Amino acid sequence: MSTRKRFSWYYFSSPQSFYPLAGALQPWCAALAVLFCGVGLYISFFVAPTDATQGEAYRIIFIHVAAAWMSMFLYLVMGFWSGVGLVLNTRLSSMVATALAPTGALFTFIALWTGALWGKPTWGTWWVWDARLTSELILLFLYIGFIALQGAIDDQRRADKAGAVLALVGVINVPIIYFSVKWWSTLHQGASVSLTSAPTMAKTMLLGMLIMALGFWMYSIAATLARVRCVILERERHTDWVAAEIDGLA
Amino acid sequence: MKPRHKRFVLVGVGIAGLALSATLVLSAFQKNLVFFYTPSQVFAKEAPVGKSFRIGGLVENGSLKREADGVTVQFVVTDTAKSIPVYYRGILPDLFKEGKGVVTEGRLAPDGTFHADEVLAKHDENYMPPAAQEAINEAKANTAAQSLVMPPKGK
Amino acid sequence: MNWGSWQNFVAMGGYGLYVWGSYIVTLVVLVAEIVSLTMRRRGVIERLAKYYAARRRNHETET
Amino acid sequence: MIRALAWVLRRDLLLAFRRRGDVANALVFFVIVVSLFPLGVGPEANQLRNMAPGVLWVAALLACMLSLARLFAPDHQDGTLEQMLLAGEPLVVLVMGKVISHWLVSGLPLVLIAPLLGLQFDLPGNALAVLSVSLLLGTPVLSLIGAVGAALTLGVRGSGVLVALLVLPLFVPVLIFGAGSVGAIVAGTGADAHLLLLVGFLALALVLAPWASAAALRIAME
Repeated sequence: MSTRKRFSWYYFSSPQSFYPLAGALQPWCAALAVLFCGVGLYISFFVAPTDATQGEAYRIIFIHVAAAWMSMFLYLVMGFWSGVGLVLNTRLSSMVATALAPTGALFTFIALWTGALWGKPTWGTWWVWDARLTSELILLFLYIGFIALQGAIDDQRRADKAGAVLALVGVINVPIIYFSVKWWSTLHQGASVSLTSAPTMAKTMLLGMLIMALGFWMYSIAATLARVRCVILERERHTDWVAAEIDGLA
Repeated sequence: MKPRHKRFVLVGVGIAGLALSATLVLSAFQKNLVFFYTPSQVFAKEAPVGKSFRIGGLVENGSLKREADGVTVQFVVTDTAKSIPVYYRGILPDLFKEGKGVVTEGRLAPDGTFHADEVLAKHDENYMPPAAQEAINEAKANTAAQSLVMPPKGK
Repeated sequence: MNWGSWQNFVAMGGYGLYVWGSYIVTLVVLVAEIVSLTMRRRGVIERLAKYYAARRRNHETET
Repeated sequence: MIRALAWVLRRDLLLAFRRRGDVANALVFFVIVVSLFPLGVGPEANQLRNMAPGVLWVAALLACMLSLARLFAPDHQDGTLEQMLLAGEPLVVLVMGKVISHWLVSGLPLVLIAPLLGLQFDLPGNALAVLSVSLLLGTPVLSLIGAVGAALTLGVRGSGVLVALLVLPLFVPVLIFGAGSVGAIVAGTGADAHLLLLVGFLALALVLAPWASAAALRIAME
């Protein structure tokens, strides 16, 4: 057995070799998610100080912002893997895109829900039709459309590709969400954290938010890996290795 | 035309279209596509007439008054250049404070006052503990006081 | 941050409904996803095991 | 390339002319939906004027969506689409031809009749003009985006509901700025920014949508 086998990305682009890799990574990501979310929650409630203007209501920020980031980021990742699947015709990329969609939709829902619960005590309304909120709602519809379209098509290859086209068309919405608070005058406040300027938050608050975001990130990876493993088993059921795998489990 | 040329033409048309679209969209953003109007815009007659719309700005310090009936409030929205008096019957959001941001929806009366149906607080993206806020306020007050005492040179 | 008492912590300065409403729903949604993923995996394994068993039986009757 | 475009256009228009009933349906739908609102809401002129842009635009959106089923499906069923794929002309061009004919048949009539319906809502003259212009700029975008949705759901079960789910969220910007332009002119704030944006959307959709539709068609025909 050669120990000097070169690491190859192509090796892991086959579902058969990715399946055990995903299985090995998933518990670690789950553990990190628990760890980061735990630390994040501790900072959110016991370290971060009360906000000067919003009092305790601002503590929603720790999940709201993290969930909103994930909702946009997961869509971009989904669009990326959809594109790769469409162009290079790699089955695994399409499976990853399929596996990302439900988690992305969940985080979009969480962002909208926590946003409503944050908006009521601070702005004085659950919902307004400003650019940020509207475009985030469209993002949720795009996720649902992607899932519904893939669910409606029986032919797997076609479902993958049709979903990919939809995902790529919808990518245009992500920069609109992100920049909406700059382009329009919205009720929604601007970004507290950006690449171009210093964050406008107290250090401990920022730390709590970033760690929560890391936790959600790890959670998303773990959930996606778990889902992609189910998808691989379902779609590769005609192969011998899946048969052997199931025999080993059952 | 050869297929290669056809593709070339199509890609060229595509790039030109994208450029055109980007120019148009960006130039549209220069104009007023807004969720709310500032008092200056209202004075410049850019705001809708005979229709309810939103104005946004800061609540002027010391302008908040409650009428005798206890539910009608009166305050002034300002963008530091112009200001508009606002009347509102109802409950104000918790974050509504003098000197803070506000977005309010209603109609402009002929006498130039604004009759609001809804008042929303607009907060900024700054989050900090009360102590830090006080320090900033103090610093601002100090610089303001200094600029009062010592006018800038060259004037 | 010291809340002093359990009541203060739950009350969240009067915003308890909103803050806990956000956190609890988030938790419920994420837990629901985890449960559905676990069930999906179990379901897939069960279904495929049956599928392979049936296939094997067919093979045996054929040969 | 131009010849292929003209051929598709001619053929589709001819087919549409033969099936006049289908074409009229979308238009009648538009007229009826728009006319129902004054009946349902009451005849108060001020209120009607305020809701007119939204009502007209939403009705146009729905009418356009209804006619999407006719865009590719008949040609898919009788095999013409397959022939077109093999024809050697770029598929994008053929898609463009079909989209243009779809717009001529289902979008343009709406644009022409909308000012008349606007009168029901007591819209002033300049608002009627902006309404026509905004629909003229916006309905082609609807046809272009709709083509992507129609191609994606070609021959899929429950495609009618699915196409609405896919396409309506993407229609939202057109709806906002289309209706916004009329609302702005009614309110006296000038509609040029809205109309500029609509032109921008049109240019963007002209560039991207035919490619996406062509890709989706190829996928559907595989």
